[in-house]
Amino acid sequence: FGAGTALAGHAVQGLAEEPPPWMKTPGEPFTNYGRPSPHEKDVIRWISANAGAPGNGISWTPLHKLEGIVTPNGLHFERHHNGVPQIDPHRHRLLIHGLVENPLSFSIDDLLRYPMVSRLCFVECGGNSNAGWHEEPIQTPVGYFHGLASCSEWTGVPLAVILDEAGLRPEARWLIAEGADAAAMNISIPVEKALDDAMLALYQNGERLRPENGYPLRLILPGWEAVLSVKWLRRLQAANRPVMARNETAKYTELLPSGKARQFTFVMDAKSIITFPSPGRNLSGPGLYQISGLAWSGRGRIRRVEISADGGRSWAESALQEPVLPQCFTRFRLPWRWDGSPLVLKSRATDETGYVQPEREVLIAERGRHGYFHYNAVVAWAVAEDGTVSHVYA
Amino acid sequence: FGAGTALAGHAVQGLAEEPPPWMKTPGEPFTNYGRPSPHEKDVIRWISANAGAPGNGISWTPLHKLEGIVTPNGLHFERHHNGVPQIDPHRHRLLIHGLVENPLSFSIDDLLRYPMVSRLCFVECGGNSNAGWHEEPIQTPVGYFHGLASCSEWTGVPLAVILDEAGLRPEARWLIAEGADAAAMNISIPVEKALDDAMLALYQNGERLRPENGYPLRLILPGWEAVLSVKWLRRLQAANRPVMARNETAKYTELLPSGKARQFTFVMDAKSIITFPSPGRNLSGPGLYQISGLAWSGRGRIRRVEISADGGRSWAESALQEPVLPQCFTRFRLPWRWDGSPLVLKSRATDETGYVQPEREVLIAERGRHGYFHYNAVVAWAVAEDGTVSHVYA
Amino acid sequence: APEGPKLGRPASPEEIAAQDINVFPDGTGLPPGKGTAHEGKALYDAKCASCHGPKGIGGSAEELAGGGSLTGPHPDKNIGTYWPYATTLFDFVRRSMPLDAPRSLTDDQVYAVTAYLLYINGIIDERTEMNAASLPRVEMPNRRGFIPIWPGEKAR
Amino acid sequence: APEGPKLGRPASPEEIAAQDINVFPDGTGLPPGKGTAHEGKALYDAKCASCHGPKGIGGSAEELAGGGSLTGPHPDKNIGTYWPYATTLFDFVRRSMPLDAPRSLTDDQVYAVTAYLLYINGIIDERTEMNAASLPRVEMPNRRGFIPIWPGEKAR
Ligand code: HEC
Ligand code: HEC
Ligand SMILES: [Ca+2]
Ligand SMILES: [Ca+2]
Ligand SMILES: [Ca+2]
Ligand SMILES: [Ca+2]
Ligand SMILES: [Ca+2]
Ligand SMILES: [Ca+2]
Ligand SMILES: [Co+2]
Ligand SMILES: [Co+2]
Repeated sequence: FGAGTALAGHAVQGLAEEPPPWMKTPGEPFTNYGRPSPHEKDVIRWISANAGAPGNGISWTPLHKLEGIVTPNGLHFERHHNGVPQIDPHRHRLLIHGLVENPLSFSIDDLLRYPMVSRLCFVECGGNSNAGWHEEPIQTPVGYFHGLASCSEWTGVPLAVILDEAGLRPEARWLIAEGADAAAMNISIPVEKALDDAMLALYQNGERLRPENGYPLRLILPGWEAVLSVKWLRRLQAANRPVMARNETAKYTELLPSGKARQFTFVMDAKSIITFPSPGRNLSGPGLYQISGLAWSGRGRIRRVEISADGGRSWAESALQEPVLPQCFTRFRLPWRWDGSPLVLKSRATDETGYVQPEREVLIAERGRHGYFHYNAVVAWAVAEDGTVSHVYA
Repeated sequence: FGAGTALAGHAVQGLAEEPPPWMKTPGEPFTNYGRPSPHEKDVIRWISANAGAPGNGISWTPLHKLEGIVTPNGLHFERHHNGVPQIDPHRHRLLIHGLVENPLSFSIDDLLRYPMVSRLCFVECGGNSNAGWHEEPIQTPVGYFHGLASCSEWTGVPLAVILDEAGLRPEARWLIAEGADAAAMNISIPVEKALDDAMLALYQNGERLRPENGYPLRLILPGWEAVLSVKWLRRLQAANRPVMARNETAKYTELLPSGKARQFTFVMDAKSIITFPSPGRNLSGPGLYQISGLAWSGRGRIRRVEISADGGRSWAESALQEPVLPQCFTRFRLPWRWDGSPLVLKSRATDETGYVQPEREVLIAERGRHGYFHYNAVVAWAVAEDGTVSHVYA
Repeated sequence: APEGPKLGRPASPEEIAAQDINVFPDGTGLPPGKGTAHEGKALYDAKCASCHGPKGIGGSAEELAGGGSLTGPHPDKNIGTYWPYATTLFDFVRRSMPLDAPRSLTDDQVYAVTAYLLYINGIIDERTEMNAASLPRVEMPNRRGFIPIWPGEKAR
Repeated sequence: APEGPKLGRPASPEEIAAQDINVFPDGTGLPPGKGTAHEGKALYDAKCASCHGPKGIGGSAEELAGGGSLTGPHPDKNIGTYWPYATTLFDFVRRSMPLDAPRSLTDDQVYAVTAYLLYINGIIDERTEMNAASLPRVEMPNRRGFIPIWPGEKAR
C-alpha cells in the first residue's frame, strides 16, 4: 500500500509513510493562547483598506471557509473609520449626559460589576452584500461578498440598567453614541431600541472584546445595522432629536430612483446565502452533496429557508440547525444529489414575522440600484457542467 | 475634572487627558487574524506540564476570566500525552476496520463533503476538579481548579453516517479509537454512543479545529469524559470487546475505598461552579452584586441551579441564561446584596434527569478520596468580612 | 430593567462640556469662533487636499464637491448634492479630520474649513462668516431629500 | 443516520495490518517476537530509566513499580498493584514509549521491556519469555479489581 488508485476527486489515496512522522516524535508544547493550524493560513479576513489611509476600510469574515454559526473572534469582520484605537481600559470611561436626571461616568471596572446577560446574535454592516447592486454579478468567494456579517455570543450589561440609573427624562427620544476611536464615530439611536435589547457588551465569545471589535466596551443593538453598535463606546448623550451625524445622513441612508433617500433604516432584513457550493467551492462530479448556508434576520428568528436547484421554479425546505435564535445566524442544510447538469441554485429565507427575502428584480424595482446599503436579495449560484460555481443574476 | 473623588473600590475617577491619546492619532491597521488586547495578557491557559516532557500535561481554561458559555478557541483547555502533532491534513486518513463489512479509508477532503451537524457542547476531562479530593481545599482561581472543561460549537459528520457506510457487524459492541499523535492514544467506545450522538468534528467555533484540539479531525462524544473524544483521530477498529488500553484501565477508572475500581465511567455528572465571586475575584465592600457561574451535565440539560449564601441551609434559584442546551455549559446568574458579613456561598446543579449535584461529604462517603476522576461535588466559597473569597470545605 | 449596583459617578458640567462635541442641526453644541472660506482655503490646501484633492475633487479619499444629480444612471452623492445639514460638516470635521491628525484644528479653523467646503459646493460665498449663529441657518440643497423610515419601521 | 456520499476508499488487509497496533487481553493483535526481563533490563536502563528511574522508581515520570496497597490512606496504583492486563503494557509501550522516540523499538524490544516491567513488579521471573502466546496468559494481581459501571450506567 502507500499509493492507492486515484478515484474521482481524490488525488492522494494512501499514506506515504506509516506511521506518519508526527507519530514518531513528540509534538509541540502547550501554549497560553492558541492559534489556528499553519495549514489553515488562507482562512483570513480579507482586507480592503484605503490606500492613503490604512486604518480606513473593511475586512471580511471568510464565511466560505467556516461552518456552524459562531464566528471565531480572530475572524470577526472589521469596519474602521480611522484604525483600531489601543485603549487602556483603566483610562476609559462611559459618560451619560444630556436629557437625564443624573449625568454619570462609569469605569470599566464599574460596569463589570453590573448585572449581565449573554446572547448569540449577528452583527452585520449596513453595507454588507452591496456588490449585489452592481450591474454585473461579482465573482468572489462568499465571504468577500457577504462577509461584513459575523455572529458571536456577546455578554454585557443591558443598556436599560444604566439608563435607569441615569434617569432618562421623558423628552429623551434618542441617544447619541460616540466611540473613543480617532474618528470619534457618533450616531443617533432611538430610545425604544436602547430600552429594549441594547447591550453594553464587554465579552465576545467568552473572552473580553477584541480591540478591533470595540475593546473595552461596545454597544450591541441586535438585528440593527452594525454602524449603530458603536465600538469603543465612550459617551451617550440623551436628546429629543437625532444629531444628524455624517453616518446617518451622508452614509447609511439609501438613495432611491426618485432622488429622495430613505433615512433611519435600522433593521437588517432577512437574508440567506449558500456557503457550499459557492464560488471557489466547486462540485467534484455528480453525486450526493450537502448544501450548507447561513440565514439571519434582524426582525427575529428564521422560520424557513427554501432552496431551489432550478433557478427559483421549485423550492425545497432545508433543515435548520438547532438552536434557532432571534437575530442570530442560522445554519441551514439540505442533502442534494447533483446529476451533473448545469443549473442555478438559490436560497430564500423567511423570518418569524413572515417577511420573505426578495428576488433581486423585486428589490431593485423597489429601491433602484443606488441605495448602496441594505442589499438582501436572493443570491443565485450557477453550477456549470464541470462543477464550477459562479455568481449569476437569475 | 481630571481627578475625581475616590469612591469605595474605584481609585481613578476622572480621565487624565481629554480627548484621550487614542482619539488624536490614527489607530492600528486591519489584521488578517485578530488577537486579544495586550491589556488582557493574563487571560491565558495556565500550563502544568511534566518538567521532563514538555508535551505531557495539561493547560487550563481560565474560567474565572470568562463570561457567557462559549470558550474562545485560543483558550480551550489542553490535555496532551506527548505534545501537539503538526499534522498535514492532506496526509491524514481515517481508517475504519475490524468488525465491519467494508474496511474504509477517508481523507479529510472526503469527510468535508459528508452531511454535517453542529452542536454547542462542553468537553470536560474526567480528571477535572480533582483537587476537590484533596484533604485541604485548594486555593487557586476557578479556572485552575475546574478549567479542564471548555464549551464550543462543534461541527462535523455524525459518526453513524460513516459506520453505516462501513457496515458495522452485529457483533461489534465497541469501537477502538486511536489518535495520530506521538502517544497514539487509544481507547474503547461503546457502539451505543457511537451510533447515538458521536461526531467526527472538523470545525470548532466556526473555524477548522485548532491543532491542540485535534486538527484535522477529532471525535466528540457529548457529555462523556473527554479522553474518549479522541483528538487527531486516525483509526476506528470495531470489536466485540474493549481493548483495555492504559487509559481505560490504569487511568480514568476510580479506585474505591474497598480497593476495587469503577471501570467504564463515561458520563460526566452534573456540576456547577460560581465564577464570580470566587478566589481572586473578591468583593469590594457591601452592596449589590451579580453572582455568575457555569453549570453543566453529561446527562442532558441543566434544569436548575440553586445558590446558597449560608453554607447550604437555604437556597435560592438562579436564572439560567437561554438557550439552555443539552450537554452544554449553562450560565447561571443571581442578583445578590452582600451586607458585609462573612458567609459561605454554594451552588448546586440539578439536571433534567433529576440528578442533583452532591455535597462533598456525600460524594466522599460514596467514593472515598482516591478516585481521582469524576469529582463533581458542590463547591463552597467563603467570603470574609474584607470581601476576600477563599475555597472551603463546608 | 434589573437593578444595578449604582456605581455611576456624578459627572460635572465641566467634565461633560469637555467631552461633548455633538453639534445638532439647530446649532446646539456649536462652540464660539468663526471663519470664512477665504480663510479656510489655505488650511484646506495644507491639511486636506493631500487626501481629498484640490477643491475637494480627485483625491484618494472621498470627494467633497463636484455637484451632479441624485437621479439618473450615475447619481452623485456629495456634500453639495446630498448632505442635509451644514452643522454635520462642522461636527464631522471637528471630530474626525484631518484623518492623520484628528482633533488638531482649533474651532476657528473648523469654522473656516467648513465654510470653504460650503463655498466649493456653491452654497455660500467666499466672505460669508460661519459661526454658531450663521452655520445652522445655511440651507443645504438636499435639506428636504430624506424620507423618514423610522419610526414607521418600528411599527412593522 | 443520514445518507452519505460514500467516498470511503476500500482499505486493503495490508494497509490495515500496517496500522493496527491494538493488542487485546486475549492476545489478539500481538505480533511475532519475544523477549525476557533479562534482555529488557539493559534496554530499560538505556531508554526508560532517565524518566522512570532505576527499576521503575524515583524518576520524573510515573512510577512503574514499587508495590503497595490499593486501600488505606495512601493507596498505591501502579503496574503491579493496579493494571489488570499484561497485554496493556505491550500495547501502551509499543505505541507511546519511549516518550522521546515513540515507535522506535522493535517488537522483540517491546516484549523484552514488557517482561522487565513485569519482572520488577514481581509478576514473572527474569528468564520467562514473553511472546504472543505467553503474555496474554500472565495473570495480573489486580485482574479482578474492577467493577463494571457500563453498561449499568447506560440504564440510568
Ligand atoms: C490622510 C487622509 C485625509 C486627510 C488629510 C483628510 N481627510 Fe477627510 N477623509 C479621509 C477619509 C479616508 C475619509 C472617509 C472616512 C470614513 O470612511 O469614515 C474622509 C472623509 C471626509 C469627509 C466626509 C466625506 C463624506 O462624503 O462622507 C469630510 C467632510 C472630510 N473628510 C473633510 C476633511 C477635511 C476638512 C480635512 C482637512 C482638515 C480632511 N478631510 C483631511 C481622508 C483624509
Ligand atoms: C522522556 C521521558 C520518558 C521516557 C524516556 C520514557 N517514558 Fe514512559 N512515560 C513518560 C511519561 C511522561 C509518561 C506518562 C504519559 C501520559 O501522561 O500519558 C510515561 C508513561 C509510561 C507508562 C505508563 C505508566 C502508567 O502508570 O500509566 C509506561 C508503562 C511507560 N511509560 C513505560 C516506558 C518504557 C518501557 C520506556 C522505555 C522504553 C519509557 N517509558 C520511556 C515519560 C518517559
Ligand atoms: Ca441606515
Ligand atoms: Ca472513566
Ligand atoms: Ca451639548
Ligand atoms: Ca462626484
Ligand atoms: Ca487486529
Ligand atoms: Ca508508589
Ligand atoms: Co465607580
Ligand atoms: Co476519497
